Amino acid sequence: MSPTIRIRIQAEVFDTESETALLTEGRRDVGASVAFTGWCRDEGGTLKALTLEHYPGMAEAEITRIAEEAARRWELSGITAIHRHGRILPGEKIVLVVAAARHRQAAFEAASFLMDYLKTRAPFWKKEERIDGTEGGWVEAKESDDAAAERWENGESSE
Amino acid sequence: MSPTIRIRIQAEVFDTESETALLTEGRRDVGASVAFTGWCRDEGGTLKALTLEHYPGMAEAEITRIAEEAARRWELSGITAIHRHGRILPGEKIVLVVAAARHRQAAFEAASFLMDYLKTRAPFWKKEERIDGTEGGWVEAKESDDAAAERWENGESSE
Amino acid sequence: MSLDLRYFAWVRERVGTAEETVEPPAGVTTIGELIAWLARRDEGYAAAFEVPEVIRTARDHEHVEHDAPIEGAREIAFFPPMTGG
Amino acid sequence: MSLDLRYFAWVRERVGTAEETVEPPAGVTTIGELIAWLARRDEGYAAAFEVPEVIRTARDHEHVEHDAPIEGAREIAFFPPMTGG
Repeated sequence: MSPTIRIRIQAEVFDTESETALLTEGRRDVGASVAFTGWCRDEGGTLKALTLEHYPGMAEAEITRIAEEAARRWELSGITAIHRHGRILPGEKIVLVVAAARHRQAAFEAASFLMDYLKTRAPFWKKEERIDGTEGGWVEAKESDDAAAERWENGESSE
Repeated sequence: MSPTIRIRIQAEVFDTESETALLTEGRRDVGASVAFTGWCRDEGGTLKALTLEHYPGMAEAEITRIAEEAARRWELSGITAIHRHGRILPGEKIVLVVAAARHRQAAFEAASFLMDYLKTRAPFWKKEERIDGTEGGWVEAKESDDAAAERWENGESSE
Repeated sequence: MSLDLRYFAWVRERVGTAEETVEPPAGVTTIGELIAWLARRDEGYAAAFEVPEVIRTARDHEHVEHDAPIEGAREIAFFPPMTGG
Repeated sequence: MSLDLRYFAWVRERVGTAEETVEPPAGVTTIGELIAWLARRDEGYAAAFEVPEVIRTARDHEHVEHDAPIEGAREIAFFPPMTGG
């Protein structure tokens, strides 16, 4: 059975419990699920809000491609990715990835893989508003994120 | 600030969303949380139920020691582990681990580490009931679980 | 050939528009050539495409390199490195 | 010396009790010696401790090896390899 793939881009917040249930309910072959949530930090009290811009159409398509690649690499029951856009305050959720599988290693690795690629390939851009009213500007891409994505290219996997 | 450590052994089911909220609410420095859930599989339709026996007192103490070790190895905001005991049916949850951190790699690795050690060191034992009425007996420990735990002993970590 | 263009984040802000339809001259066959042609339009475009190497591009919702052809494309997008997640 | 013993999973089933208090003789100073002494009690204990190497042991809620001393212990537990999670 090919895995369920669920991708959504939305302004609204999401619920981890119900999204996980959508991957596991009615199934008796899921042994493990890993839910990753990315949260908006306040950067030591300096950040007032983030605004997330995205490329509608391509965002869904690109995340779907990454999820399909994860489904090829690991034996998964299902995988979900939800990414918010619009204005997001510190302490709020930004992104959710859930991977469900028979075995925990596949669930952990697929969720980690999806996040690493989502960071570097999904067309989203963060702009900061500072507490002090100054223009925070566009967040710059981090080399550490590129490095995190690249580690999967050498076939690093314990499977 | 030292991380919050929350360990519970209980018969009741648990809610991932509210357990994660307990680690993140009121904090603005959490950038990532990883929630691992272990589910009871039906083993191809052959399993009727699992009964989980545990060693009260030691179970909490041992998981706390593992969580404290995770908190020493990674920069965490908090870590939660909840393990059920008693009779559990296919499709039900058995165990939850949530790790919250500034950065996603720490959250992924700490949750994975905690699960690997919990599997091999936490005093729980599974007994199976088969659908066909035969005695399934005690589940045997898997060498793959020992191997998963051992990989952390060589200091494997991307941090 | 008529081509829809999309701009995001600071590329959008510098160019001054989120989307437009253009008719590049016949000599413009790759995305890299399209960038060079756009950069000559005015100061905003020049600022957006000042360092072409940092500009990421997509053709019909798929990441492509600057040497990708524009022939047959419906929509080309220009944006900085992604910072989602 | 009076010592509380706990048994879990199939060790408990074979021994036939979940807990008991024993008074091992003076020559029994390690957990390994305690296992050998218990194995001689009856068939159930003999079956539980038939292959001592597979038995995991804890002293006052902490994993220990069979060469750990029993001196000063409050509670010693015997069980098969863990299968939680």
